[in-house]
Amino acid sequence: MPSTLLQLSGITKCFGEVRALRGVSFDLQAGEVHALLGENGAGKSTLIKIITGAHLPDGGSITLNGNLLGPLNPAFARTLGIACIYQQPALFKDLTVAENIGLRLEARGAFKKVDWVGQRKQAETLLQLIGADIHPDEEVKELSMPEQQMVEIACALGAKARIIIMDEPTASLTRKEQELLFKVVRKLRTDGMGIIYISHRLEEIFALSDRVTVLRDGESVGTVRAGAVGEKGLIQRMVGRELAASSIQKNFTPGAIVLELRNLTCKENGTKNVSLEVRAGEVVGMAGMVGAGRTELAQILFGLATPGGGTILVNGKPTEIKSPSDAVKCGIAYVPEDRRRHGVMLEMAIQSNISMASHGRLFPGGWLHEGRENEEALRSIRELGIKTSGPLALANTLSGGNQQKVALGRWLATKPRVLILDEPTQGVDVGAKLEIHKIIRELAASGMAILMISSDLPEVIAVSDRIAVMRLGELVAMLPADATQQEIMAAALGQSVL
Amino acid sequence: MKASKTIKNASRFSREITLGIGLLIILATLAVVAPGFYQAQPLLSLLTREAPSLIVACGMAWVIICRQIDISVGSQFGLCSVCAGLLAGMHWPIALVGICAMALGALLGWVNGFLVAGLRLPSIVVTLATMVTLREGLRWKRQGEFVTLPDTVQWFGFSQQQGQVTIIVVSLLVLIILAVTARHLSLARDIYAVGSDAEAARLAGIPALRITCFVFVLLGALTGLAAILNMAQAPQVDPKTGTGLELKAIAAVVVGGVSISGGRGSLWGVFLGLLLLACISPALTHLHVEAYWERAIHGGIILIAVAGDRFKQGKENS
Amino acid sequence: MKASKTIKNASRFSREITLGIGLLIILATLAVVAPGFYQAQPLLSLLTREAPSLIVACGMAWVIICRQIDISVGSQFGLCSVCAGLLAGMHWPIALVGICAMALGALLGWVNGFLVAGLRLPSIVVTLATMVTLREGLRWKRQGEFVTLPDTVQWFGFSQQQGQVTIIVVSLLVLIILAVTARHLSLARDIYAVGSDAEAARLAGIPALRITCFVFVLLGALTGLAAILNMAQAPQVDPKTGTGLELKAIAAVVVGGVSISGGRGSLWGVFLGLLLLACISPALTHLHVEAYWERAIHGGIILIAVAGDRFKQGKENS
Amino acid sequence: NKSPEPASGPVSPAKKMTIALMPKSKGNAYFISCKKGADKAAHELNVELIFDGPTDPDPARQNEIIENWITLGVDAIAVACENKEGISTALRKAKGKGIKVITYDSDAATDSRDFFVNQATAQGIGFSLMDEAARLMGPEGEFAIITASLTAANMNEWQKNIEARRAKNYPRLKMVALRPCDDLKDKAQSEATALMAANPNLKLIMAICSPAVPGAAEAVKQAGKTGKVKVIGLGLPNENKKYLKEGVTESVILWKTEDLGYLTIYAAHSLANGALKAGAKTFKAGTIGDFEIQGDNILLGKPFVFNKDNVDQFDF
Ligand SMILES: Nc1ncnc2c1ncn2[C@@H]1O[C@H](COP(=O)(O)OP(=O)(O)OP(=O)(O)O)[C@@H](O)[C@H]1O
Ligand SMILES: Nc1ncnc2c1ncn2[C@@H]1O[C@H](COP(=O)(O)OP(=O)(O)OP(=O)(O)O)[C@@H](O)[C@H]1O
Ligand SMILES: [Mg+2]
Ligand SMILES: [Mg+2]
Repeated sequence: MPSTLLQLSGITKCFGEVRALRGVSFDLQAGEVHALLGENGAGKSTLIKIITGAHLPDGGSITLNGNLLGPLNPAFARTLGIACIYQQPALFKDLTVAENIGLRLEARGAFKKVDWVGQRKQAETLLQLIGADIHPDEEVKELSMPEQQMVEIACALGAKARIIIMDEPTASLTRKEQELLFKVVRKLRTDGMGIIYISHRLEEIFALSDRVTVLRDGESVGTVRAGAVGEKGLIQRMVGRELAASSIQKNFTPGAIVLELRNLTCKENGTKNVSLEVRAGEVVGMAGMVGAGRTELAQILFGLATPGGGTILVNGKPTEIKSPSDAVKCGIAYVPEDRRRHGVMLEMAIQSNISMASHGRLFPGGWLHEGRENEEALRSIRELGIKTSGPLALANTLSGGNQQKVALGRWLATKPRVLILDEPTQGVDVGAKLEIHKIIRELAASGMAILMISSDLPEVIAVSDRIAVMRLGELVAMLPADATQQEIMAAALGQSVL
Repeated sequence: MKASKTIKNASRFSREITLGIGLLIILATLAVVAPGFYQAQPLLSLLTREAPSLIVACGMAWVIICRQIDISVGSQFGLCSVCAGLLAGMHWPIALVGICAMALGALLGWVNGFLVAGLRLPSIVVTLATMVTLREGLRWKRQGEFVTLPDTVQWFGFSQQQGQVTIIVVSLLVLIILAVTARHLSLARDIYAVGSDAEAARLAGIPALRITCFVFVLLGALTGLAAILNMAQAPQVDPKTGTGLELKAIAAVVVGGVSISGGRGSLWGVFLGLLLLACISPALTHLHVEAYWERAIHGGIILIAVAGDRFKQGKENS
Repeated sequence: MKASKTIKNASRFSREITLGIGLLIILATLAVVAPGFYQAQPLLSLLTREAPSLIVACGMAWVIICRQIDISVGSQFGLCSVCAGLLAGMHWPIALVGICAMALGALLGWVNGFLVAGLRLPSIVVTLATMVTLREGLRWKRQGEFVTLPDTVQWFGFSQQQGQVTIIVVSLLVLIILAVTARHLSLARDIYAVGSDAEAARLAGIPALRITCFVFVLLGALTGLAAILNMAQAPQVDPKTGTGLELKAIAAVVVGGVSISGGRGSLWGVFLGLLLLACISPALTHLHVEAYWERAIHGGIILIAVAGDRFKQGKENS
Repeated sequence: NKSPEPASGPVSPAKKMTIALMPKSKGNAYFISCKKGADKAAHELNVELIFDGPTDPDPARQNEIIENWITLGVDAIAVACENKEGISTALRKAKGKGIKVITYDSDAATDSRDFFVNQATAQGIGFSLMDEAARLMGPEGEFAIITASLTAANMNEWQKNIEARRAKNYPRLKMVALRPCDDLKDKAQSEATALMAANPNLKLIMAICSPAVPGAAEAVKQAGKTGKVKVIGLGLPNENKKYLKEGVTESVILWKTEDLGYLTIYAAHSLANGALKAGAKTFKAGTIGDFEIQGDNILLGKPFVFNKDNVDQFDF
């Protein structure tokens, strides 16, 4: 007989005029994985922040092990045995991995002595346990996003908590790390812990969870057993309607070569001898393990890193790209992967965010034209289905997925010839994901050359016309659109397929 | 949610409205208690005296909107004043002197900008260093001696009243141009973006470093202009002039509602903020209150202003 | 990536090593060119005079590590000095006077801390306001009059040499305690964490606000202590004392390698940074160089220090 | 033996005598003009002159420099003291090492130095200013004072004497306001403007720090109150020449600063070579004549009143 660990009832939370949660009830049993599902902005992250004490609820009650809790704060929640991996890694960039883990795990107390040796050992053990190849003395700011995510997971694991919350932990993990994580989660479940698991990847939810609570617009639309309703049922609950079949029209008519890379090399970031061409109207998917150097390649193309050798040709002309503004001038657009940090200006209006990269086109002469800007923003909001109160709302009022759409909208507004997308649907809900896939294809159809970096293999297969696979900074394979996941994985892992 | 747009528009000027009310209260009090405050000539003089500070505060506002700070501005002002004075002393035409002062200011600003943007050093440290270095260099050069100007320099050779009006008009023109620009120039938008998040701005193809450097150059050039407008008010230049100007400008900017963490604020607010701070001292004189209170009141106004921001934000967020 | 570990351990003290070398070069130059610099009494006096600044700089280092800044520290120093002087003038025992000064400093620090952490106001603005207010309040109270101390206060009633040694020892003790603490107390690591990322710290259950408030209180208390150590060096207290102390402390901290954007730095570096800056002035006097250069050199050292950081980081990153 | 020859006396002819001169702060026009006189004297006497001081008035830095001078082994030290007590220990130490110590401009504790070159007492200054004000204002009326900062000790001392003189001799003159100008001319101008507007009956502005005099004069001129509101103050003639001639400023009071520097160096030199001893009643300084010695104070004489008739004779 499983016991109820945590019980939330009637939780409400407003941010200004945004009602993020409107009376959500939720319970977590010991020894279960309870998935939270919902579209972007449904309120999942908000709900878990209430559980961890990061936000105070406006109304409702929280019961832990049968005891009603007063106002929570993160420190108190931790002592109650609640650990959380946030959607955005909450690590200390200036401190080392070991210090980060130590900080989270040691008992609080101002005048305690720091046990440097023990802390390092513990960090090593935890990192090994989850199979992360990260050195404990590395400073966190040197780590990539997925590596930071792994450190977060190690922290949560080491906390020996009764309740572990994971907010999209796999968003930037590759298959291998994901499997490791699943193993860990299953072990925790058998040890009698309660796990709240948030993900937009339905297959993970089926693979892992016992029960699923679906949130829609800040309300709970019920808790079900994952197997009982099936994928269709879940999606329907999430979006409140049937979703059209997920097949995408790929009608690729090869145009001229728009972007061509010849032996592109960069010592600084480890890119080696990459040759690649992308035609107008074509979507080239880019697969690879985390750390394969795909982002680095994109950064070279966007002028964020200087190539050591090789040439970039845009429309057949050799081009030097020294800065992002050069890239924009050449018609290259880049939607970065870390949208929270680099994608949108959180303090600025959606409208300004969308027009930001297109000042030259929208406002020749440098004079802002509010009407034109507004129009552009409204079009993006409409076309991309951004959920917002209007183009003047600030970007920080949007949920993660909607911020991603704003970032995409910004670059589409530049009317680029070459569009580089880095994990375009990371953290985007299924409905929106389909939308984005459709948009990518439409853009290609309109003659854009698209380079899409993605760790989501089904996505790569579904959207791309060709699939480039990278490994350790090199382009190791160029596969046709009908390649299988196994073929891609094999190439990414360095097993010969050619 | 739909109603929020109008509310936002109304609250966009909330700082300006609050400041305006505060100013009105002070002015009304003075009208009742010390009507002597309202005399054309002293008021004109007051505005003339504040005109250079206004120009510097406008430049500072841009620097702060860009999430930087420049505490060397007082030293720049002193250096520009002395150099302009020396040139004017050599009977260069005043327009040329003005251009030289602005060029010198722009150069000094560029040095700060280069160190901050080019070498990516923290602006507070950079300008601390240049503040000290410039001020000391100036002291060494002048040894405290005043620069005496030719008679034609004062009031640009106009009559006193014309000169005062000219100075006020120039400073208001600068304010209006910059304030309108802030709203309508895409460059200004870029500055807000860089102040909001420099890395994100760079990724959006905005030349963030060049813009950062630019705001320092702009502030420097405006400081040079302010130095000329100040020089034209007296027949001598005190080489200590400008001491404390950075604090005055920063205070006006902060009271005016520009966020010290960049990305927000308007120049109208800065204008009102400066007026509010500037009228404290004459108000105290007219009310025959001990002068000691002046700065304490300034400190209080600054605190109330930022605390008010905080309070408003807090209400919006929760 | 794996090799980076040893590199990192070696480079952990790189700033201290660089500073040490710089200091040695200056000292060696002096030994050759102006051996007169090396005489016990003047050196002792130099160190005694820098002792209060060292203590303040240590406190400032914590505030900056926590990603805050406190520019009101000079005013706090003045206020603590005057109050301590008045109490000493009433023949309170010196230990009690010391405790009162530290308590007063802690209280003033708490006000800053409360405004910064409690109301979440930007520290540069808050301490700008408190700086102005405190300094002006003090002016108003004292009207510039010196506080005359009883004879027993100077050198704590010891002989001059004993007194100087006491002051130096106390300041070094404070340095050592704080520097060792920095490495081994979990509270200290929490401060680094808050400076590195306050929101992450909050989410990790670190009471970020309380810690932010704490560093201001600590700085205030240390400032009180420093005021006492300064008071014991003369038979009078100048109410202007402490003017410019904030710049001196910030300069030492920055030169010492503490990152102005928080989260990094060590107190040993701050110590060396302060020594380096402090020995410029006597070095110039002994080298018969125009003393005007002193601050210009300070400015240069600050710039070189931050630029050096930048350069090192740049090399590591690429 | 009253006019010592250079290189005579106990100083060996091989080694030039070194005299160190310290201002309250460097980069200050007042002390620079003192230095001018000092340079002249040093040249006449063929001594080496070291001029050094803190950047801002700072007793601690003054101490430090004195200790450095002691180690450098100078023959005589002449200091304008920022803080009477603060500096005395260091001066006593210098005396103990056989270095001759003179103070000028503002004194240290009497036992820590040999002589004080007294340019004018606080009382002398205060009384002169008040008398001059009374002369210009007539029997009754309002006046205001602009000072450097409300914390400057010497100015407060002057102001006390001004007040004492007023209360005793001119009770019907009324001081309506005291405003600080932070030692900045521009600020003084603003303050004076506000003072005149707030006090329509103001008859005179007394500026007791040197940048404030031209600042106040400019304000009066701009307000169109030349002659209606008179300006007097303590200041350098050069900075005020223009206003004196225009009749905005009535008079500026100051001693001849160059003479102060000149006299100081002569006194230091004579002291170091033994020509000047405690108990002397007069002292002859080079080309500028004889000076009275009262106790251990060498008196420069009465403050000088510069006005439009005599100001052209001076250049400092
Ligand atoms: N700090 C905040 N200020 C204002 N609004 C906020 C804030 N945080 C969240 N919101 C709003 O609350 C709602 C729920 O956001 P939340 O982050 O919980 O969504 P989510 O379900 O986690 O979405 P995603 O899958 O995109 O991460 C959204 O409408 C969002 O705009
Ligand atoms: N700022 C950084 N400093 C040092 N190393 C970094 C930094 N960013 C990334 N790396 C390293 O560079 C390598 C490539 O990482 P990156 O995540 O960019 O690759 P990727 O192929 O784009 O992977 P993905 O896009 O799937 O996350 C990794 O080994 C990572 O640790
Ligand atoms: Mg979320
Ligand atoms: Mg990547």
